[in-house]
Amino acid sequence: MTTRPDSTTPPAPMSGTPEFLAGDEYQIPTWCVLGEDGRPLEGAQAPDIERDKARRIYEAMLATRVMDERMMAAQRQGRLSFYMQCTGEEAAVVGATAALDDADMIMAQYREQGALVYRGFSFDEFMNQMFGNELDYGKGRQMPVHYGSRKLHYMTISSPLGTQIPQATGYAYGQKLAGNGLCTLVFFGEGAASEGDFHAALNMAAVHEAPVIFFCRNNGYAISTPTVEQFAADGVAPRALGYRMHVIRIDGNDILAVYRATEEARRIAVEHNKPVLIEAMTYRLAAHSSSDDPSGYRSRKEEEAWREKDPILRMKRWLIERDWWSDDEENTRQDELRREVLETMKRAEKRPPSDLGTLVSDVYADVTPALQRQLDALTAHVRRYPDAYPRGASSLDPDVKNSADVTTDQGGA
Amino acid sequence: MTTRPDSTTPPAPMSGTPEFLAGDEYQIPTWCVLGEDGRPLEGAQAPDIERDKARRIYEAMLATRVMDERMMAAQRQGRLSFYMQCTGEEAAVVGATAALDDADMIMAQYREQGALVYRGFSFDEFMNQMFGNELDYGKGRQMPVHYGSRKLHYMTISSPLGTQIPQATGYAYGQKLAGNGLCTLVFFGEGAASEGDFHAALNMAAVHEAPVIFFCRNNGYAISTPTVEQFAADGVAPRALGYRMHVIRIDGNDILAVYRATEEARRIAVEHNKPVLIEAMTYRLAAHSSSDDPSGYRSRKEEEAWREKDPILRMKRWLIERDWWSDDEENTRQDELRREVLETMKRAEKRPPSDLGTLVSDVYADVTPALQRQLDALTAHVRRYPDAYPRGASSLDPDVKNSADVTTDQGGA
Amino acid sequence: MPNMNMLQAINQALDIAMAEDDKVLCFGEDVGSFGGVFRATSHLQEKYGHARCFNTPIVEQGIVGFANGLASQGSVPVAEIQFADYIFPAFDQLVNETAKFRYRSGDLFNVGGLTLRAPYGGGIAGGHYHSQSPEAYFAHTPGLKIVIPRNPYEAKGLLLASIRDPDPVLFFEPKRLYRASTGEVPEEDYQLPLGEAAVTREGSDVTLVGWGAQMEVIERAVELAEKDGISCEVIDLRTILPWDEDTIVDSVLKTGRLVVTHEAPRTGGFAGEIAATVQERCFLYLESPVMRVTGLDTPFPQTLEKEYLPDHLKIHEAIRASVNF
Amino acid sequence: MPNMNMLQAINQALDIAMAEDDKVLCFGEDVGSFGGVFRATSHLQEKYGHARCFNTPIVEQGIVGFANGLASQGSVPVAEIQFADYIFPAFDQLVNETAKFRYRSGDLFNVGGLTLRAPYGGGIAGGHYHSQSPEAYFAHTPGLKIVIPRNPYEAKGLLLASIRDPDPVLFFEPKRLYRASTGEVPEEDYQLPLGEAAVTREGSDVTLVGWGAQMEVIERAVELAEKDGISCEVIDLRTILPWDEDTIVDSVLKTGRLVVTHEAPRTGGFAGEIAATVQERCFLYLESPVMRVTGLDTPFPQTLEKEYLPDHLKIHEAIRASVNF
Ligand SMILES: Cc1ncc(C[n+]2csc(CCOP(=O)(O)OP(=O)(O)O)c2C)c(N)n1
Ligand SMILES: Cc1ncc(C[n+]2csc(CCOP(=O)(O)OP(=O)(O)O)c2C)c(N)n1
Ligand SMILES: [Mg+2]
Ligand SMILES: [Mg+2]
Repeated sequence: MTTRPDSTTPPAPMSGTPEFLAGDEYQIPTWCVLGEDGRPLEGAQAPDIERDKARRIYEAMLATRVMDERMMAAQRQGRLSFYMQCTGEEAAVVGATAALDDADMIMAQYREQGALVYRGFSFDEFMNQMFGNELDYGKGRQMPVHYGSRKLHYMTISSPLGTQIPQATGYAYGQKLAGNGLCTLVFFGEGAASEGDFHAALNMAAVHEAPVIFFCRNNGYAISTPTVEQFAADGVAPRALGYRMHVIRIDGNDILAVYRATEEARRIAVEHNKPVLIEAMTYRLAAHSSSDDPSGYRSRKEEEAWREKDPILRMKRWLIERDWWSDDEENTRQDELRREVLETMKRAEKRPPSDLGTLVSDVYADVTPALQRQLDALTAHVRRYPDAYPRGASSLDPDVKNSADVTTDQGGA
Repeated sequence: MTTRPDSTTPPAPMSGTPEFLAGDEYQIPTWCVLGEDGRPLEGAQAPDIERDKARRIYEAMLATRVMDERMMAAQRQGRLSFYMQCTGEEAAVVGATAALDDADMIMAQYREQGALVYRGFSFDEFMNQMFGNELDYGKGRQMPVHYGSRKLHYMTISSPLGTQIPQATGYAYGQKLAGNGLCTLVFFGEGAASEGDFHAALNMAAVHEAPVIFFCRNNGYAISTPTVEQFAADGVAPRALGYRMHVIRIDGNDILAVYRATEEARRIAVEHNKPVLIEAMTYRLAAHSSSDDPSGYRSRKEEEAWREKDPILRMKRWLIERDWWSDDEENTRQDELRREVLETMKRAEKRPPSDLGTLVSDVYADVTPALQRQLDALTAHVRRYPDAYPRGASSLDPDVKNSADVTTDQGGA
Repeated sequence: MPNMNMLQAINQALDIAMAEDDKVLCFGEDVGSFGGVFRATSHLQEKYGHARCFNTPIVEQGIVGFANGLASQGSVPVAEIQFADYIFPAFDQLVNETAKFRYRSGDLFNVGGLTLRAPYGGGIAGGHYHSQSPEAYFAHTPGLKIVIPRNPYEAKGLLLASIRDPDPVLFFEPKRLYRASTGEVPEEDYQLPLGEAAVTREGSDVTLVGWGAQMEVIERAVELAEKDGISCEVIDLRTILPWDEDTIVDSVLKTGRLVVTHEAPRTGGFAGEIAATVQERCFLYLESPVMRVTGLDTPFPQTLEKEYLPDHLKIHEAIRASVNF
Repeated sequence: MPNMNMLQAINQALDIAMAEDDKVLCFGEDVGSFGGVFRATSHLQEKYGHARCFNTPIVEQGIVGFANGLASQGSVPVAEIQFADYIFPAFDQLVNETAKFRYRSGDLFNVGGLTLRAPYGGGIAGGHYHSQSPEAYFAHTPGLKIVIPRNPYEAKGLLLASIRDPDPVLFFEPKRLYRASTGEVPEEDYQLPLGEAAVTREGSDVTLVGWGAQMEVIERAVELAEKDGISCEVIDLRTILPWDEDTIVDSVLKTGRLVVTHEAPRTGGFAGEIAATVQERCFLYLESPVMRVTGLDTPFPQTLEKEYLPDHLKIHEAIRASVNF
């Protein structure tokens, strides 16, 4: 019988006047390692990152930046329906990923393509998803940027905000039971942290001791809403005190701080089965998405100030300082990346979409009789009007276009 | 244009090693005024309560206790379908209510009948609700103990946990706009505080500066679940730090602490339009409800220890000490109250239920044509089989029992 | 009469309601100074102040819980859910609370002042989560009203009526019409009745029923059918709950045939309710079964959206099947 | 074969599933050492340990979110929602997440291991919030399966099948039968098929369709009808989604008449879907309209519960009306 700890022993009382805490008794500082000049700060404990790993991280950040720029341009040209950039947050996303075991599960919000780049998702794989072609793992069913990879342990993105947070708690709990020494890291924005699912996730993780790292990208905005209208508190970090959870706030544009803090969080999670909250202070340098124009809600001046703090620039300075990178290499690599992005984009654009049958598969493990009837009716309909449905028609045998086998059953089709 | 406060100024950084807070940096003490012997603690600031008010409070606590005992007995006799006791938490509930303006809105969970007793809800009014008779304000539509009173500013109880918490934030925001100097106090259990609605409510209240008092009755259990399985943290109070909200933890069995803290919370809420969280440490002395048997999940010993801390006993000692109450008075009053409860119960039991038409009224402001058709069909049906529907039939004209005007339309009936 | 699009009409309705009654409040995610991601609430914060038009944190259950509380207090909240796909975190507040508030309290308290606006529906390449049509989920919930406009004129008049209606209203706005649908809209205040369907075209061979963006699609199908010599009666349901059975029944008693269309999946969709009711009330008059032209029983897709949607060709086929049964 | 009640049968199914596969976990509010407020999970924590059977905090959205994550990881969560009336805070996790998990990822990930149990339905004087029958809310959601047993034997076999099914299942348990319904139940492991309705009585004049606790009510009505000389065919739908159209259509093609009953409100209830489908597929064979005997279009009441419920008398009247149309 588990009983309440305070059930027989009275709480230690305090008398005097009623003293209200005002909610900001505990200031949570921001941990930082790398100065903006690329030099480690005095006394800061830098992580132990070797040359190859440092270059892998940097190249992932660079590739993410280049892809983002190109794809936003493609969206502007009307080649792509929608896009979202990671720009400005590459250190937070790639740094956290690099500090994990590659087999740890990552559950992301939508702005974390850098994690996939780091783990080796190819440009082809990105493009296939964005153009929703027949090679897209998601079979063209979701909007661009909703990636997923089973082999890279990256959960398929879902648009509803916050839903992945309690899922991460559950996933991590399963990992603990499986005893495989792995953990889950879940990314979310400071806006998504307002959802009820956030509270559920952190409380359950603390109670059930799940090895999960809650990684909050506090990038200052949720679409147009600044953090002062998202919460009255000093960020998201103080909430950990309400769950008795380990927490740290870090400079999210500082690759070394992100890496080191996540590495340590992972140790706490995996060795002690304790959840950890990390709040990475960063800035969304680009628009919220291709549908957004930030000039309506924030100043150029503010954006400029943050562009100075560009995490890629900061890491480059550190690498160059150590002779692990050079401007020449940078130029070559950028050119290569741009070329690759363009080439893979062209390939992906040209591929046909998934066939008509993918409209009804995967709803259930097996296609139900009713769904098969709906597909049959739809197939007949598309054959009757192939010009009206070029995508669906292209996946059907072209010589049946004028088939007489047309049913008038409109069963859902 | 509202911008992020930390958008142009960089966060004050900290270097060294990454230091994780462990979540219990800030211990929140329990504020207390009255010792268990009924004497104020050394140095404790007692509230300014006059004799009449003190007696009004005490009598409300007593009446609540007596009604609870009698109604639970009535439930055991099969006279009532369901009951829930406030027993052990009368100081928390009545004390908080007494510190408010009688026109402040109270939104309760279900165990706060003491608040209604204090404000003058009569035993008849209680009984009419519990027996769901024609005089029940709720027209017999809800289970027993789901009271509501417009004139006493007590929102009708709803069973789903936590839903009233964001509603209280909204109600209080409306009061602020109305500029009437009133606030809202919302009661909830420590179990309900796990719901997503709790997070929503506190965050929105802090951001939008609503004059609302979040009053958590931490009574140790949510049905069978002890607090250690509800949250890992030291209670609910530390969550306020995550919202930058005023907070205090009090001994919920100490009427003076409850009163004084709520009084002060009300001042903060109404004068500064700031929400406040109060966590009252108390104990549910009775079973969760008439359907529950706590022996399956907690020990007699634990219950006995808390019976020693009975809030009514403690207040009585204080009153007797000041000569504001006596054992004789206590006996007389208890007898009176018991008699009143029994008499009003008998009256209420005998009254007929609301008429058949109340099945379809109040779904919308006006009965829709479709609902009228459903009611007409049902009325005809009940007239055809009056014995099968004694309640419904009794509300219809008895001499139409054998009417031939029977439709066979089963429209929803 | 000025010509405007549906967003402008909605913005005007909100403006009129806020100007007239200072109990009216507009809030939601990005609704404040930005004016909402679709700009339906543009300039309202400027005009009426932060206290009456504001951003909320991202928590739909909180937005609706807060709105319920406000409405019960006597305010008139017009809350926005950024996309109807994100209304589900608020489902409990809507179904267990909003819908039952008046009933459970015996009319001591009510949240009739509440209006919840949300853009809904497909056709914008939005995939699963920017395309859903959730009206049928709420249509099973007595106590709620559900209203859907088909064009700017209707949007303004129905929204004003919804805000002032004594019952809580879910107002779903067909987002693919936001800018695409334009028309003449009077500048002044006017209301269109809730709970009444509108016969938008009279005919004798078959009745077509739809709502929102499907009304345009039906029009295209009807043009094809009229070329076949089929005379179509077209009805915009406008209010999904409580719905106007009589107008539809009267039409079917005349035409003997009915085709109902919506974007949401077929199973459990509101067309089923209409078909069930009509076969009951018009049994001896039906010349062919009530036909449903709907979305597939799948999540809303992305690249094959065109194939998924109940378009004019599918409706035209259904009309022919209904007439040639 | 031992005689047991429905709770014992459910408890046995959970015990068998947990003994067989250590990936199976049971959790929910008060589910741990207490064994659930109805005691469906009694002794499971004792037998299988805290890690596999435990209490959760009171947060339904978290319970289902957590279960979704666990299932996607490869575990087999059997989560409990204490009353079906409290499933709505989890609506988003169920409708936007559980239901679409496999589809949106192109089958990279799925939550097929998930089973969600919840007591549902009226008849226990539970008022608005301990009586609801929410199956139709979920029946509009492709990707979910919905299963409802009518007696202990069915409960055990269907629950074991649900836990092992490759798709997520909502398993609604008619709580007024928990102790009231008893019967012989084999001790051993067995499964009953999902997606298949059961003809529980053959007849020729009229078909009756229901599920869960309504099956008992139908039986009482049928006894009355048989005394009138009406031969009834009775079908337990068992799986609400995806539902077994063919068994019902075949029966109606034979009898020409159909009465469908459920406790939930009429408008938007699942009887509407059945009626819509049957009138479409059996149009030329129907002798009378499909009739629905359901709850009223109101919240679930308390003192007038008897009047509200679709009982044997109302069903008997509907059978007569159907036959004498
Ligand atoms: C449940 C839900 N509500 C609303 C939205 C619409 N929406 C998409 S992104 C977004 C802002 C999210 O902000 P934040 O979490 O800070 O992430 P960021 O975009 O800054 O990375 C909103 C409101 C959504 N996707 N899901
Ligand atoms: C949303 C919801 N989930 C579950 C329940 C069932 N339930 C009723 S009371 C209760 C325990 C509440 O505990 P707490 O909030 O601590 O209040 P207490 O009973 O201790 O006063 C539960 C789980 C409910 N009413 N609503
Ligand atoms: Mg953000
Ligand atoms: Mg409690």
